[in-house]
Amino acid sequence: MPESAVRRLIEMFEAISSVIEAERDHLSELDGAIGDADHGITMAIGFSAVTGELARTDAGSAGLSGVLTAAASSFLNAVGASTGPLYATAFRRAAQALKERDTLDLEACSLLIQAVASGIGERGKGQRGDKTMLDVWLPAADAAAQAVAAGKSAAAFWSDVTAAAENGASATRSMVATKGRAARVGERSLGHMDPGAASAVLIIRAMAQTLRDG
Amino acid sequence: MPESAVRRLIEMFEAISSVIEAERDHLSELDGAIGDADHGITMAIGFSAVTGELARTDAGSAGLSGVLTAAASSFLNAVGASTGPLYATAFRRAAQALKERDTLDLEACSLLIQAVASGIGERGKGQRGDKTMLDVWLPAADAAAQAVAAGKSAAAFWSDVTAAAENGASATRSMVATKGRAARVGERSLGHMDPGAASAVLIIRAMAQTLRDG
Amino acid sequence: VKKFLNNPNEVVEEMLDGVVRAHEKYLQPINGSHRALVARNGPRPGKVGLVIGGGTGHEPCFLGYVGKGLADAVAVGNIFSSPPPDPIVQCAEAASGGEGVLFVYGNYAGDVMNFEMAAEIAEEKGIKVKTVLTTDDVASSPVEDREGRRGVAGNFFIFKIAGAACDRGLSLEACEAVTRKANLRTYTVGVALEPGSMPQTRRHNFEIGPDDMEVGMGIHGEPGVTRERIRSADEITDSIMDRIFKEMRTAPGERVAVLVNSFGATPLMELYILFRRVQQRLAAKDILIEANWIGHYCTSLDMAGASITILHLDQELSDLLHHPCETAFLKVN
Amino acid sequence: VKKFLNNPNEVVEEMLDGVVRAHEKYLQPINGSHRALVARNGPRPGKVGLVIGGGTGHEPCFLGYVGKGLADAVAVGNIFSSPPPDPIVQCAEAASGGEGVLFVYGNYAGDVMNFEMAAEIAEEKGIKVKTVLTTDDVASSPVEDREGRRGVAGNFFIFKIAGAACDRGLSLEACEAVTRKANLRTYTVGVALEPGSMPQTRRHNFEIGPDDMEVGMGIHGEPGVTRERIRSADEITDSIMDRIFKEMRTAPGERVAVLVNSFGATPLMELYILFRRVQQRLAAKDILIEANWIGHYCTSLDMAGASITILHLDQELSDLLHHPCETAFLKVN
Ligand SMILES: Nc1ncnc2c1ncn2[C@@H]1O[C@H](COP(=O)(O)OP(=O)(O)O)[C@@H](O)[C@H]1O
Ligand SMILES: Nc1ncnc2c1ncn2[C@@H]1O[C@H](COP(=O)(O)OP(=O)(O)O)[C@@H](O)[C@H]1O
Ligand SMILES: [Mg+2]
Ligand SMILES: [Mg+2]
Ligand SMILES: [Mg+2]
Ligand SMILES: [Mg+2]
Repeated sequence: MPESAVRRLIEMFEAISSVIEAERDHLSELDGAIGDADHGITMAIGFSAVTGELARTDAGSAGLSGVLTAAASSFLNAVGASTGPLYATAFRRAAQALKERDTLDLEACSLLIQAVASGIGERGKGQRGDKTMLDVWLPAADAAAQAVAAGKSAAAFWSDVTAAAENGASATRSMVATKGRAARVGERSLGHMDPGAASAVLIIRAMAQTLRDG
Repeated sequence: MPESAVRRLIEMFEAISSVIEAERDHLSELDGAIGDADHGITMAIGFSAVTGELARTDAGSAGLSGVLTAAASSFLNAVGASTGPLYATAFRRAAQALKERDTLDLEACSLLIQAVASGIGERGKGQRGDKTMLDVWLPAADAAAQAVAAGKSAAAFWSDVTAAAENGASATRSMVATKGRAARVGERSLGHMDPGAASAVLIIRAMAQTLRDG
Repeated sequence: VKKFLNNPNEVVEEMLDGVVRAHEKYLQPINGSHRALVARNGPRPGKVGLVIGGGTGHEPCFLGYVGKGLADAVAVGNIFSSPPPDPIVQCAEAASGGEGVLFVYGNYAGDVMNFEMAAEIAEEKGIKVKTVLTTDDVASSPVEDREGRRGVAGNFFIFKIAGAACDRGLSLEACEAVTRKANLRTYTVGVALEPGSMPQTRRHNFEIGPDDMEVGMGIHGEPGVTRERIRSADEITDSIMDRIFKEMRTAPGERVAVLVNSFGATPLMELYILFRRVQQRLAAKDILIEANWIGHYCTSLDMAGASITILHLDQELSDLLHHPCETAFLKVN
Repeated sequence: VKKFLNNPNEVVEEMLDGVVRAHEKYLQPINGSHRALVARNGPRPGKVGLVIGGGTGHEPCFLGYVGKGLADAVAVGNIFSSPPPDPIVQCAEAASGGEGVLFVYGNYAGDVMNFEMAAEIAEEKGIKVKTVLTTDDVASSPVEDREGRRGVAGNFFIFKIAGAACDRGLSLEACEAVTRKANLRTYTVGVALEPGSMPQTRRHNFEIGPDDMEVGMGIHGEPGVTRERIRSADEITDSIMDRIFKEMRTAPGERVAVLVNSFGATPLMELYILFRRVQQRLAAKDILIEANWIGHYCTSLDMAGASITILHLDQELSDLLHHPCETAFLKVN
């Protein structure tokens, strides 16, 4: 059922967009403490552009890869900022990873998450412990790979991935930022959760909710 | 004792300066409600310039009229604003009125107050009921003239003058401003005491306090 | 309210010390006083001298408009207070080139009294003085009382026209006449969102409720004429433009100059949003904006708010508006 | 926090609509987009093109510096957000005169990623691109990490030098080299007294205690490097100048240019008080201020605060600084 997988992916982006919109001010507040207070605004603009673009996309002909490519460029063009190149690269890598696929089984979901993580890492030249969204995406990608290797159920897969993401975000509280704007605040970033990590958790939760029932 | 009358006049300006300084913020607040919030600042600057100038004045050679002339020009040059020309003209008229005098008996005090009132009226082209400092100075001048005509004691003279001044200031609350900045506020000036009226009362009280015991 | 200050009572002196150092290219103290400043390249024999002035707290008004082609001298008062006659007289003497001196300043009781005293003294010294009071604040008085209105940000245009007329060598009477015309064709309405505060008190000069705005605001933090619920930028601009259109008699195809002015704390971003609507409203009447200025031109300390000024041009005013000038805050070439 | 706004989500579009209408004399949209603007009288064959850009909320940065003799094109992002690669590429194409294009922008992760992606695409299209990141914010990183610093109000000087070099017909390499030198000789420190607020939230972006100030403030409302008790204007200026003198190697008799910049809500009055002390400190070291700018040049929405920038001149930089330019917010002639 390739077309329904594509629809599911579009629904995923809609779910992401609505949770980000709902948490917009909270994310901006997190950014206000250690950055420039725009993260919620930026992410909301980006995912609203993505869903707007996908609403015009023909689910039949696009394919998973086509949807992710469209998401990448609409997010980037609406947003710029740090998150634009990071998530645009992430979605482009995901489009490549799913090029040959037409279902969103757990293996595909795992590849998707891993591609996002490696795309962000590549574009931002970051690593774990930098106090960024990578501190969510990297552990989530590891958890996904392990869950697939262990042959876990969809429910277990998503609960592992979500737990890893949440733990990762919490851990950013005790990190000193070294990337992005928060790096200039130095040790004063201690105690604050990274806003990009917080939004990454929201994204992963929305993914779990829409992709869980494969 | 001409020299002691001159000293008394200088003390009067010192007393005025210190009460205005003490009430500076209050006067500015009154002005803030219906004007531009600077009346306390302006009056404080003006009388501090006057006392600074008078401290350099030789009480022996200046005479009452010389002191008032010096007060007029130092007030004007330090202040500008509305109050500068008004009080400078007032003190110049007072200097003329006291030109032939060397004591501050009640008659001289009455002339002084009347000259101030007419100087302000002349310069500002105002009248009673305009909701300005004239609503204090004009009734005070009338009270002074009547008290002298009735042969009242110094204590009665000053208590009449002060009461007339205070009543005049209170009455400005129920007037609609027609002169100065407050005029633009129109009926919204209702209920607020005019700042120039309030400072005029302070001046008259300081005069009473220093000149009462002749 | 926090400010960059040393001794709050010295704020005007210290500011002027900075001004004189910063802008020595354009202006210099008269007889060593910072309260009377003359353009380095302004007054010349045979030219009418232009003297402007007023209180401080409106920067870059008034001292930013002194220089070649604009004002020849500026008298500087305390915050929101007219300068006394003395520095005004000094300005008149420094600006005089033998053809008389034009005084242009905002219509406030204090300024009128001080400038009139100064004019008398200058006349006694043999300098012919003519005066134009600026009265562009539409909201400050009904149209029947046009001469009773305040002068606000429209000063910017009126000074510019007066300076150009003087620089072109017009007679004192001609300079006065065209300046008077510019004033009559200049319309301003201001809106304040938050009060400013005096350096000496560092408290708000008045209060505006959290959902309110003050319409018809002057440039001294004086309360405006009405207090209204805050509305959208376009609605505010519409009500300002409606007031202006009620008085300004323009025909389709005519031209105006526009000034969108911040009172201090309001940033350019918002001014552009206001300008956008001003342009739409004028375009709908087929009125062309020949020139515009958007920014901090006549402020009221750190008040949040803005004013919109329209100068209704004719050929003469347009020529004079484009006449070159070179001052610290306005360069036209 | 009250603002002049319509739809808070449309604030950038509406502002740009106003900008394009107001400044059509200087700039025009590329392919109809308001996110990529080209100077009307900028790019020409044989000249290196100068492309600048960044987020909005800093007005008049960056779009106010587009015009003859300064930047050829500007890419415009959302508030405090780098523009995406697309408009930057459009700017590169519009600015290109066949001799290559110079990108100059502030050193922020977002800007770096987007401009680098754009540079790759432009190179693929056959346009040679060189990049200079501005890093003038002394307080943002220790001197050993000079390249890690942010670019702040010093942009003003660095753009000016780059624009003059391009306008004089220097090669791409020579333009890059002198711009890099200008950046290395530009030193800025900012202090915030009150936070700004986003139009979308209309709440303070962060908080500063009633007796505190934030030293080393950037231009995005990011918290600075230290929070200190507020002090007098002279003490604040002294500590800024001390930081700058620690790095700037000037000899007596040398010359500098000075920028005292408001972050938004701080009025000119206070800037002059800061300038006064800057001039005193420089004079004490026998350093001459060859040129100065005081006002709103690189803001952070409506934040209260100011920055001081010193450009340490040499003969080449001085020549280029005085090279004529004509833009909406900077005219040199
Ligand atoms: N180099 C990087 N690698 C990964 N994530 C990054 C990097 N730089 C910044 N980020 C993430 O971006 C988030 C900030 O995004 P946002 O506020 O939207 O952009 P900006 O920093 O341009 O204002 C940070 O919280 C962090 O998680
Ligand atoms: N024409 C006038 N005649 C008499 N008093 C006046 C006149 N105009 C103004 N005033 C007085 O001046 C006061 C305001 O003085 P001040 O605030 O010092 O000057 P400014 O109005 O220039 O700010 C008013 O409260 C009023 O009493
Ligand atoms: Mg951010
Ligand atoms: Mg007043
Ligand atoms: Mg006043
Ligand atoms: Mg940002």
